[in-house]
Amino acid sequence: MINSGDTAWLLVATALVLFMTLPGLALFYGGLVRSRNVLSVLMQCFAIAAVVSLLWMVVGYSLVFTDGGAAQAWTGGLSKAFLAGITVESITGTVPESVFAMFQLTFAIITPALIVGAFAERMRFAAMLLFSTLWLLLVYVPVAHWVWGGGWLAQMKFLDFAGGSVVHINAGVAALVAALVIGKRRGFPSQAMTPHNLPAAVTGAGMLWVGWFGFNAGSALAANGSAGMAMLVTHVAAAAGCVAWMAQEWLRFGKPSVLGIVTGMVAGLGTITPASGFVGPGGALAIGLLAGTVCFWATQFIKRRLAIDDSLDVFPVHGVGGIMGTLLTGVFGAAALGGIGHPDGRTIAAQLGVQLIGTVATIVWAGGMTWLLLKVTALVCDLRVTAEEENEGLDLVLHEERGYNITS
Amino acid sequence: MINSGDTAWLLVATALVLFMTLPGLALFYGGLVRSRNVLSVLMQCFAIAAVVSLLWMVVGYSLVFTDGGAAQAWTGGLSKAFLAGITVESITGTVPESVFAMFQLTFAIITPALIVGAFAERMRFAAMLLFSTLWLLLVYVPVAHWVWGGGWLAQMKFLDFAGGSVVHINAGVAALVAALVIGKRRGFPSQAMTPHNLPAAVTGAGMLWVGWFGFNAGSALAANGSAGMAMLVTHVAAAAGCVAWMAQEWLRFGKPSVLGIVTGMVAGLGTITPASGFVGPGGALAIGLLAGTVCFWATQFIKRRLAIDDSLDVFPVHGVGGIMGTLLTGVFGAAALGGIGHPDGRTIAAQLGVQLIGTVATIVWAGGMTWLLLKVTALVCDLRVTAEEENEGLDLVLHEERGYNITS
Amino acid sequence: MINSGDTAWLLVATALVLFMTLPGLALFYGGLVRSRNVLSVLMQCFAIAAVVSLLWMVVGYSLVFTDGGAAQAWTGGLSKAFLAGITVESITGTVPESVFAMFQLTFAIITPALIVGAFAERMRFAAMLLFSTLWLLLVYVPVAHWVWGGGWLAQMKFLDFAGGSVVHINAGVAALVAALVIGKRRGFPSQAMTPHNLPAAVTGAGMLWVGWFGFNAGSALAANGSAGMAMLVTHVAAAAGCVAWMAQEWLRFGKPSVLGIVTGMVAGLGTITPASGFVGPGGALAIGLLAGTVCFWATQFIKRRLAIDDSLDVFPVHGVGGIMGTLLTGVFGAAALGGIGHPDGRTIAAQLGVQLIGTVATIVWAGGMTWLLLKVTALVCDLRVTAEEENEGLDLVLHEERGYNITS
Amino acid sequence: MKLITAIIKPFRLDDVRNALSEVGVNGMTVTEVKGFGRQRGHTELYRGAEYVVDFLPKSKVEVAVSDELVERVIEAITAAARTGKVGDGKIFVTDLHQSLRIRTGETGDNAL
Amino acid sequence: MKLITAIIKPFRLDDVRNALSEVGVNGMTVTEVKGFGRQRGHTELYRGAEYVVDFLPKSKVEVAVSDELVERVIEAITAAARTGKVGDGKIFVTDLHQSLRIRTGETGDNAL
Amino acid sequence: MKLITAIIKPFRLDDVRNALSEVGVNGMTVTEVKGFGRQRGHTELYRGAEYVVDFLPKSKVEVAVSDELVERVIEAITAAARTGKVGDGKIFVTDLHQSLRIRTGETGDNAL
Ligand SMILES: Nc1ncnc2c1ncn2[C@@H]1O[C@H](COP(=O)(O)OP(=O)(O)O)[C@@H](O)[C@H]1O
Ligand SMILES: Nc1ncnc2c1ncn2[C@@H]1O[C@H](COP(=O)(O)OP(=O)(O)O)[C@@H](O)[C@H]1O
Ligand SMILES: Nc1ncnc2c1ncn2[C@@H]1O[C@H](COP(=O)(O)OP(=O)(O)O)[C@@H](O)[C@H]1O
Repeated sequence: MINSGDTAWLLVATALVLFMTLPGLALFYGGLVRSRNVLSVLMQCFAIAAVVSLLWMVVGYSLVFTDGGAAQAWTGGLSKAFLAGITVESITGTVPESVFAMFQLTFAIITPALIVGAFAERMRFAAMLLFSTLWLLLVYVPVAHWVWGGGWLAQMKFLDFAGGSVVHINAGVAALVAALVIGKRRGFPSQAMTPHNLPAAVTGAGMLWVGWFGFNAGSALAANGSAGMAMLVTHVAAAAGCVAWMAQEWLRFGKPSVLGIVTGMVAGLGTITPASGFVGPGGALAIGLLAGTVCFWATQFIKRRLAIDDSLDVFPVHGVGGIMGTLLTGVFGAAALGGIGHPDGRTIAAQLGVQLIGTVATIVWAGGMTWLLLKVTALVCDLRVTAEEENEGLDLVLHEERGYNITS
Repeated sequence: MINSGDTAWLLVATALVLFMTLPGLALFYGGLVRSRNVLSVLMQCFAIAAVVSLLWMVVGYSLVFTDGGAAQAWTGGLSKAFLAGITVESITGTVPESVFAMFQLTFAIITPALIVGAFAERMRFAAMLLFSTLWLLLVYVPVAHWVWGGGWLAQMKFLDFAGGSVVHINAGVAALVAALVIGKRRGFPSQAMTPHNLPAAVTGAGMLWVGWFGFNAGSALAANGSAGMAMLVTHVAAAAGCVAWMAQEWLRFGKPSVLGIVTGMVAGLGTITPASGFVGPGGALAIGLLAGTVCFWATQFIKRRLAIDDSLDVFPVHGVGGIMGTLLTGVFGAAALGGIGHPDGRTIAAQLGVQLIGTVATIVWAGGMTWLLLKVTALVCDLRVTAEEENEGLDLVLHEERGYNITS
Repeated sequence: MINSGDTAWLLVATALVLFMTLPGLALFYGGLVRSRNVLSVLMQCFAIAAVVSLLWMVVGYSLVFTDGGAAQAWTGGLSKAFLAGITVESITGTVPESVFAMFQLTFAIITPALIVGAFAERMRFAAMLLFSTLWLLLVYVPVAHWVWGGGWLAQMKFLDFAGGSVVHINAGVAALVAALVIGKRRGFPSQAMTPHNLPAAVTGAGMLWVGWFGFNAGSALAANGSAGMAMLVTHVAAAAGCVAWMAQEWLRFGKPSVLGIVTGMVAGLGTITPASGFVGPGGALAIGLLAGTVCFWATQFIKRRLAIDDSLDVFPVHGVGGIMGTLLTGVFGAAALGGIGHPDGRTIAAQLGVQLIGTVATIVWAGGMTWLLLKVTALVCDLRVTAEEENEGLDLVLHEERGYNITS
Repeated sequence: MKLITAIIKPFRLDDVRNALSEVGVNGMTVTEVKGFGRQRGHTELYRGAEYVVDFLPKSKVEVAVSDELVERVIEAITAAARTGKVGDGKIFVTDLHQSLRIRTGETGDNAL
Repeated sequence: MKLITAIIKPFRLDDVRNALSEVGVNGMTVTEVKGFGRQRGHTELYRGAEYVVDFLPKSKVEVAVSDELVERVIEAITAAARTGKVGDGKIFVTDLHQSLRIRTGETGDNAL
Repeated sequence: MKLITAIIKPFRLDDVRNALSEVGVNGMTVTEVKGFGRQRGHTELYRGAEYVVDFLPKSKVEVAVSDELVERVIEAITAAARTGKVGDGKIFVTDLHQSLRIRTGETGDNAL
């Protein structure tokens, strides 16, 4: 039966997660690029939101959440393609199925949108659109099925409350591969590529924090104690991520920065995501502090040492955070450490093993498929703009618009 | 009896719809004008929100939602003027009456705020305020009563779930008339009038998308399957509107633009609004695709062919979308087409007839009254600023402020 | 037992109040300073959010909301330090305790963040962080305990629904003292210090309006008639505050401004806060009109007459509004004036006496302690940057970042 | 060659550009500047704090022309920029020692 | 007539304007520019990526004056703009061939 | 002394600055300007309304140099700014009557 309180919460959580992408992530990413590319980033986020929504309706939802019969371990079926059979009366758990499908859709939107940060300022729009379509269907959809749709990882009781693997590892690893395949921006890393509008980026970051309550606490699919605790631990991890990253900057560079503190926040949020329904406040504190510290060093390493131009640091923040969080779920989810306890009374070691399997599987699948899909896309159209177009900026070249026209 | 889940949802839906206007619409519109007029647009949105709220309290709510006795077909009564009798205990359906009154108020705010787009960059603030006051009382309030307050259209079982006629046709037609009466901006259409801050406009657009869930799914007045389905179809139509507009631009101009995609989104959202509680996902897809396509061409026609300076394209998007959506409700609401079925088992043709009557009535009333009220306003004060003031910009001339003071 | 509707609402209310600070208040304040200091303001808001969250977890929640035993009149105890004992099952009223603790935390975040407006553009970040930490523990926490945690003011049935004293008087008085101790910005008041980005400030203001529904209606801790009425009166007071401030500007300066109207809104919202669960729409109208008028004159007086550089007018808006609202709660809360009636059938005069005691106590405590804590902070590190650093701007000097890098 | 610098009201820029095209000038460089002069600035009001802003937005148009064009260019600018109100701006003329087109290396009048 | 161009620190602009008024100059044109010179730029840090920004914000003040005023104007600017720290800026003087007030058509010193 | 003014494509600014350093120039002032010339502007499309933007973003580099450096500076700028495509920009040279370093009061070549 429908519970109106649970339904109210899931309606709102859906709005909150969409809000994370539009305008949250769009602003966060848009503010960090140079002003001549700001619209291209916003456009990518909007177009992904639109196209993924239609794909979800057509096959995505069905392939993730219906029974795949013999192939169930690997994929769902097509019985609900075009949302067939979903009516005003359909119910999932205690909420209307329409709301469940919508809530899940918002996760399918934000995941490819996160990858945008890796190839910002140089990828062609058409290639981006084709790649994102393929990626959604061949990376997001299967992994979501494995973990949340009753697939093989679900059968192993792999724990991922709100998308550590499905969203963050997936997007993070894809970002790393995309950065490598598409290549560096002209001038990277010697030339300064400063964020053109940090207040916009910080605004987007604030929206991410708020929206993440829908992401994690919404994943309880009910307005209950589990949702409440998920919100609390999410918040604690975000705050701890802020403080840890700020501390690293203060120690290492002598000055903390606002871009640093919000990046620490995102690291904390991404890392707590898989654990958010399983751990207690103490575990969240540990996870957040680790997230802020480790992701800080991962960013330094990828950007400065390896000089990989994952432009907005998607892998070191989401990828590394997602991996770490998925593994730590196996640790802090244990009742002894303040968590709700592992399934089937498993030990930490046992659960950690399962978590490791899921983590590796996601990394391998996302990494390999992303590489393949980019190569396929490159057969159809150029992946990146020409050097001269890059100089002129994607906004004018690809969209014939300019972001700002501010005169005094 | 009060249902806490329904109440929770309606409290939030109210916040979401207010969010659509402040800051959503304000940013969307504000970003699209030239920088010397940005504050004037924000000011208009804020002042409308404030003044309409007080008008609603004083007579608006009562005139729409109480029984008008003998005149009930045309207008409500005054028994709840000043919200008399609304206490902590008052209930409407399953929610506190205070919440119902607030939810409805947010619709009364956004409707005149939408019109602002038509006369942006030239109307005097005082005239705008007087006109909006009159318009709220003499256009919005009666039409809302006809449709939602038990008036003659409601008695005919005219279907408008969330405001296709009350909000969008009303505002769209008023915008067209206002653009004609007040006249073009100096230099239109020969001179470039480029949006001064597209990232702000896109941010506002993202907020509109999210807020629209409150608008449409909130109109179910409960957290149930109807609300869930309304959210789902709203989202599908928005996404389809994006894709359709983008496709048109790509085909016609060779490049899709971010302003285009968000305009398609608004078109999809405006068009699904009247239908959102009645149609299924398939109907929503059709409605969204039509919205993006037809509103695109309507915009080209009004702006380029007719050279009417409805500055931010309120009529071609909201007016045309509202008309189309109100009519299509009569089509896709049919059970055979995946809808919930028309009232009294009516055929599509029969319901379409009713929808047509409501549409025409709204167009005629909104069009005629808007013309009249602008003429009345013009007797009291100048409608627009002088040519020189237009050059200098409304922000300084009317408000003695400047939007930006950004130095490096 | 947990009520899912109440829980849904409180989960959302929590998100809304966090949204008020991040990005709401951050944008509101950030837009009002000069562009070379915008990041410093955003940084302060983010850092306060992060640090206060951890403090709240460690001792804050416990000190406010647990029983202090013999010292209960003055302070709570430490039994829930580190949120000890809060599990998925813990309940407060009809909601999970995790949600209650989170909701209250968002109030603890915004209160010190409000003070930032007083010392913007000159305070050192390290000093700000130390001061905010001390202030939270020694001003916010005890006063919150007195009023909401069963302390001496609660025992007197002092009425403060959502934080007139705990939040607004506290922050306002602290702001005034901080402005006096830290001193004026170089060049104040002779030199123009114009807001660098009013559209951003207005965007933040819109978010504050929307978020305030969570603040006030959330304080009902349930999705019921009390929450509904709190939302309604909150909205009416905001609208009335807008109109009153606008009218004052129009009369006095000949032109209303957008900064004026949004300041009136904040004044209305701050002033209704303590009263929001007790008064009716009529009382809210009176309170809002008074707020807009009195706070307008207070601002003129403090800034122009006294030439105190409370940079973003925290005291005249929040302090004066909070004082006025706390007192007026004793008036318009009376059943005779449309309120829900005073506790124990008290007369207006009797309740007004209690309200006065609470007001004076908060002013004295916040004023004295703020002074002391700033002096203590000054022993540890410089409170403000050097004159030369002030010229260069806090963003570069303290954070090595620049807000904008917008080229055409 | 001469460098002609005109400080004009921003909304006259399009008119000036057209007028210059008509007298055969095909290039110019424009800078947004702030002007201080006889024209009164405006007042800005922020929560009652009143600031007189003396600096007004102006556009600076720079055109390098051959000596024989100087008079015609000055006339064209004057006609296009004049509103008759205070603040219409100034024209300054300086000698140009040399000019060069970067792309081709052409110098003198050919570079313009 | 001479055109005096001063590159100064932005926060000294108000002082310079006042100083110029005192010596009887009633008009000037100001441009926000970026200066590169002996003064060290600052470092900016974005997620650990370190950029040295060599260009510093400066204000360029242009004043056209009659020949007899030149010395007084230079002195006034120098006094008002000097902080004694590196980066205080430069003053450049060029010959002004002609000047004209658009509104009235006045030329020469009368145009200033 | 001469004042050399170069209008260049913005993304060449870093190259030009480096080239100038190499020939021994230690100071310059840069302004963001809009240029109109032979180079075709771009089209912008807003909901189907098509605007041709004739003004293109350019950077104006101003360098005051002693007379003997002029040729070398011109060559350095030309080499660094040239892409060979239309719109590469111009170099203008004017006489500098006087120059002064505000901080020290030094004048002439010493001020540069
Ligand atoms: N002596 C001057 N040197 C440089 N620029 C000047 C001078 N006098 C005026 N200007 C510029 O010309 C603009 C117009 O001058 P103003 O005195 O206001 O009006 P008008 O040109 O009608 O006399 C000023 O805003 C300023 O930019
Ligand atoms: N040769 C030059 N040509 C043009 N502008 C210069 C030159 N040298 C310096 N400047 C300008 O003067 C400013 C100050 O110069 P700098 O060398 O930093 O300090 P100082 O003037 O104290 O010697 C620079 O930022 C630049 O804008
Ligand atoms: N006569 C001129 N006076 C001043 N600036 C000019 C002139 N002609 C061109 N410019 C500047 O030089 C830039 C490049 O000129 P353009 O004609 O487009 O290409 P090119 O330099 O290759 O011939 C222009 O954008 C403009 O800023």
